[in-house]
Amino acid sequence: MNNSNQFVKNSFLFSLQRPFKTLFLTLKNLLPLMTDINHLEKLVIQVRRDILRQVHKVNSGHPGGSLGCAEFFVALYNELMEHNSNFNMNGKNEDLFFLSNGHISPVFYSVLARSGYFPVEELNTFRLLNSRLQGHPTTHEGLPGVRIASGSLGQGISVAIGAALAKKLNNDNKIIYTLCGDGELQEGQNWEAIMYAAGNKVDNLIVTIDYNGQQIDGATDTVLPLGNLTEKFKSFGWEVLTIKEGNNLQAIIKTMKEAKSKTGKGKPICVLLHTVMGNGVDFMMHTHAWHGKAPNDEQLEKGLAQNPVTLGDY
Amino acid sequence: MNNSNQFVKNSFLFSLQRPFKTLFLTLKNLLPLMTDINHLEKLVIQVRRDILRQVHKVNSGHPGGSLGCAEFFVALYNELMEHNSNFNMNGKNEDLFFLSNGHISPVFYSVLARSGYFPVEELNTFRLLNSRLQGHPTTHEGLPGVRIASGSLGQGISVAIGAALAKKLNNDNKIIYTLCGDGELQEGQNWEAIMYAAGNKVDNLIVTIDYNGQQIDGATDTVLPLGNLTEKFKSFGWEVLTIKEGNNLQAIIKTMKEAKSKTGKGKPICVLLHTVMGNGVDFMMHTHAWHGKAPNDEQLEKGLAQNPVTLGDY
Amino acid sequence: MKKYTNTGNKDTRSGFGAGMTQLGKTNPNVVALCADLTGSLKMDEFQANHPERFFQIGIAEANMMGIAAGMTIGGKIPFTGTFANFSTGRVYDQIRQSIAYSGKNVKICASHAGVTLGEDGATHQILEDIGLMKMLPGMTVINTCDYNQTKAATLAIAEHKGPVYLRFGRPSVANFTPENQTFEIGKAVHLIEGTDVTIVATGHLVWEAIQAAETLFEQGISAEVINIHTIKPLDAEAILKSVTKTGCIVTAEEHNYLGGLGESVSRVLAENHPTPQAFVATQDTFGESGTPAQLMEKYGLNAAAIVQKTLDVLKRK
Amino acid sequence: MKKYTNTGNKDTRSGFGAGMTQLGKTNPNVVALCADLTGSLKMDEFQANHPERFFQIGIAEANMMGIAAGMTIGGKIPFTGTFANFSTGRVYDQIRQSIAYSGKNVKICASHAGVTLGEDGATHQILEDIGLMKMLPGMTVINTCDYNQTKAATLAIAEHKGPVYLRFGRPSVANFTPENQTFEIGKAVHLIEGTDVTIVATGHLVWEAIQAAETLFEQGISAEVINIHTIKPLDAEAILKSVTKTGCIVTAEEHNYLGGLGESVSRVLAENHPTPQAFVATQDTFGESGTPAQLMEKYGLNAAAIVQKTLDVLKRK
Ligand SMILES: Cc1ncc(C[n+]2csc(CCOP(=O)(O)OP(=O)(O)O)c2C)c(N)n1
Ligand SMILES: Cc1ncc(C[n+]2csc(CCOP(=O)(O)OP(=O)(O)O)c2C)c(N)n1
Ligand SMILES: [Mg+2]
Ligand SMILES: [Mg+2]
Repeated sequence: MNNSNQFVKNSFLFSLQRPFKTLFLTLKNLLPLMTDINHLEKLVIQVRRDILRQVHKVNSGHPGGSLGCAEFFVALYNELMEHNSNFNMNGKNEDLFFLSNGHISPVFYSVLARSGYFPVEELNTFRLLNSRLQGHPTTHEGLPGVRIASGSLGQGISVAIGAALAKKLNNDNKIIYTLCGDGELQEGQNWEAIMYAAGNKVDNLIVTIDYNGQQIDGATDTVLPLGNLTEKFKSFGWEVLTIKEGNNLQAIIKTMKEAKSKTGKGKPICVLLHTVMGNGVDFMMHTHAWHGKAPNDEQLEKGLAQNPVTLGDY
Repeated sequence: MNNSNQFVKNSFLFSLQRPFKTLFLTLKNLLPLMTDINHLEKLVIQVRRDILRQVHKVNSGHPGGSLGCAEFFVALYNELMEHNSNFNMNGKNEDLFFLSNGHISPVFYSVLARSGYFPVEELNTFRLLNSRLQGHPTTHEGLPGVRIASGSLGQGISVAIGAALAKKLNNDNKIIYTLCGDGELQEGQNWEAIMYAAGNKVDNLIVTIDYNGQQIDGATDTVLPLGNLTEKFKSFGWEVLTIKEGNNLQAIIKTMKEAKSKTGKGKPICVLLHTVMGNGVDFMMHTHAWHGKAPNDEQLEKGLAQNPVTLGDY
Repeated sequence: MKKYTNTGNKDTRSGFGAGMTQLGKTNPNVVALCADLTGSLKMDEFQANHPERFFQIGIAEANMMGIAAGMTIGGKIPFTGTFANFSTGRVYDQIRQSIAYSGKNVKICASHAGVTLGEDGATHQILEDIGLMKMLPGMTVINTCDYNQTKAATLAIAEHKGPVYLRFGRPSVANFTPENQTFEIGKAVHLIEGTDVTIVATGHLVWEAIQAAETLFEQGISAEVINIHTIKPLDAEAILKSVTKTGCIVTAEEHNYLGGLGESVSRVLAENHPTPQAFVATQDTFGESGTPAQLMEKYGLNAAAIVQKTLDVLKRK
Repeated sequence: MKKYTNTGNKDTRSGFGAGMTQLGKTNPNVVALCADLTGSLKMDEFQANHPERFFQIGIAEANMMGIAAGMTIGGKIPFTGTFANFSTGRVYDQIRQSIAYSGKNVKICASHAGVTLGEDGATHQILEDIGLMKMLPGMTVINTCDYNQTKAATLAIAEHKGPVYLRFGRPSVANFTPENQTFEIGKAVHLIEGTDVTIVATGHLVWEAIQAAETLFEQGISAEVINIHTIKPLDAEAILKSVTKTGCIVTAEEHNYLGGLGESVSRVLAENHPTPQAFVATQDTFGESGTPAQLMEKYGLNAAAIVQKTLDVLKRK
């Protein structure tokens, strides 16, 4: 099925002539406006700085996957989700997000803080004793914005399905988003969840895969090849969309909105987000080496210099 | 991919004219000879009797899946596997079989006994205290022919892969067979194994799925639809063959031999065996009702009458 | 000595089913999840009455635990149902992270615990689930003794906020506790007063302990019998009070002697009041096929075994 | 009092890695499996030397356990490597059925056990794995205390026929046991003779126990220190012999006090020789992020905690 056709069919643009159609579509998908995009791009840089500074300070944590998903998180919390930063665990009548690959907590914490869930200064406590910002996200210390603990891989999609089912029971028509690592898909529980969601038409669910092609021991292709993920999800009965430029804010926003427009149609939705691990810090890019390694002082400076101050460090 | 075309392509018959081709193929696949097939068909009936009598005696056990797989087991142990009924755990230089859906132990026990692994009379001890014939097969009591415990679903393909890898390390070019339930495929561990086997070219492995469309709570389509299994296995990088008539000895033998001919070519092989649950006992057929229920005296008589004595009851 | 009457054999899992049926009517937030064992878990009535609140997960217990955790977000009270083995060992890490550590209000309801599931044999007969669940911080662990108590516990855990493991079984056993009782989580039930020995039992062993006490009474031994339906939080006070009086104790459970109620009691004693103890439990072996009664006898889990262990421990007083 | 010298801090997991390297050379049947944590488990050298005997399974621990079980059929001796949480809780049912009940010769080797894995936090800090594994019939459970002992244990378990759980950790800690020692499974190691109190410790807590004994000695208290590297089979004889002399005991482990070594010792005492016991262990809480030293202090798992608990238990003698 051709997704962009699908999209057009569902819009009033379907009846317009081709040239107009293209123009309108472009405009429609150019949302948010240029000024907003500028702001979001600055925010991405700030989030990168937050990631680098968090992991550097405690000499531990996972910068690679975090950097690769900075644009996604910024788009999610600023453009895509209808959410309430006045945190309430049950999250009725708002979109919810679940992070399955909990090790990329630095990007999650940065974006939550900068979305008003908790003071930005608290990023200073990342991975320290008695902190709410645990190595992997948890509800245990009451950090606003987190609804489930993660870290042990493979559990997030199931939890997201549960939340999606509860929304349906509550006649709450908001959406559940979740992010999952590509290596993480090697865990069988994901496939249980993937089979269940299709079989039970959990169509208020958008699962994004951080498709960076890397995991701890190397490229997924050398560790355990994932093969054709599009075919896999399709054969399990999912709607599949791809974001080739997973580090491009506009591309993310456009396709995620398309994904949203496909909710409620009887199928769960998977978005394959092609990201670059370590994106935005040249020496960290395209390698698994920085999956779970912190930069030293010099490397931090270099990374920060490549991402000069924008909105104010904590 | 069309499997039978594939088969032809790999054979010298490819160059022959159409009519000859058909004839040759038929002859080739008519093995074993008619007399053998007659014997095997009698054996199938005997195995059905063994199944019914085992579960009836202890008023427990799983006749439905067992009956559905009687032809498969008979073919496997009598025509397909190169095996040694002088049991040795390591099974070097012989084909090995692993039963993942351990609840169909009655058919396994019957065929093992009638292949000489242990005295047929021992079928009398099925599910009794101190028996080697446990409710689910186990190595724990030392029953010859069993190499792994099963019963908790979803573990057999992984074990089979391990045995297949060991064979490769030992330069042993025999084959690993395994049988898995269709409902069982809902367990995520299977998909871990399925991904692994393709990614690591475990091509000395033939996994058969007992595709009866039934599980405990009803049809798989109502419990949790499996969707298109062929597409699923293919999207995971497997070679897939289908036996539409999974209760037809000749069909089983033909396609399983074809499956064998496809080993050693870089891909693990899946055979979708379309069986009828409860096959051979009319009131047990096509329903999940007899998944795990034993016949009463009257039902036993009826079932046995439909499968009159052939080779001698224990 | 106080006597108890068996009002008719019933299976504890049917008590769970009856509890679910009632909860379906009284608590709209209760949802039920099952992994292809609806009939075995006696959840069919709930399913029939409330199809929209019943979730058939298929044979995917890990996914079931995750879904249950997620449903609490939105205010649901999920009750998961499958066999005890697949409710615990199969999904330990999922329970650990998505339910216990995340503090989710999930009720893990487990049938066919122990050897008394009978003929299916060892792969299904978990004898470690009490130990598994008791080690999880924040988890409440309950093992009920009969139909009435199981029904009462099912109702009670819906009111309790936090994760609960509720363990029950397959066979028909004596039903002797009061109908429509109130179930108090964490509060031991004194069944029989005695002075010579304390017998604390849980689950199917409670009725056996009562039988044992009667036999012992005939032999002139006064046994105090306590039903420890809640293994965690453990009613240490009740146990200590009793052993202070009796001076020795027998623990009885359908579980491995390693890791279960018995060791928890040993710990309480060693920390507070060192006391001779004997263990009625399986002796670190797997189970096997057989009838429930045969297995209880072979694995030393019946009244006779309790009597024997009591005589042993009395010698060590 | 016997003194022990730290010959330089090292991580126990590197002892495992060194053992694997040696086994790679000496035992052609040894194969290694890892679930995307080769570096963390220090299996890279084995992988580099014997790529054909190294199996990268990917992030699929359940599959890894099943594959390991299958490889024993054909005479291999599989060593699986991943974090302790994913070596046990994640795959309990797979270990139970395909390895323990099936009696397969698999060595489950687990790093990053306990809170000392540090900053990753509670989801990774399993404090229940000793309990999980000890409940499985036929399983041998070992928790080594330093680099040298871990290396020796790695070599020893290859010679032992049957399933083994070998637990070690991430941080650099004192290396004080002899180089090239022989490791005797199931045989407690008497480190320090004493008369006032018995301290049995396992894993990272052994060095802390030695430090504690020195402090206690200065206070005029003579502590006997025993390294219980094997939790199962437990050297009950050694423990009983010691408490018969000292009259009280402290158990020390990087584990929940529920279900671990402590409770196993309580059981042995209650069954044979009731004795006051104090528990150095986590108090039924999850861990959290922090440095190993901070966490050992906060969760009461260091020499100071052992000293404190010893003083407590002495009062109860
Ligand atoms: C169940 C489980 N097994 C293993 C790990 C250790 N682990 C943490 S992250 C990771 C790699 C994950 O790969 P991917 O999902 O691709 O994330 P990325 O490296 O791209 O951030 C592994 C193996 C874990 N956290 N949980
Ligand atoms: C892990 C696990 N979960 C649940 C069960 C209970 N159970 C036994 S057989 C079965 C149904 C299996 O369906 P299928 O594989 O299709 O076998 P069939 O009913 O066709 O024989 C279930 C749920 C089990 N044995 N193991
Ligand atoms: Mg990745
Ligand atoms: Mg089926």
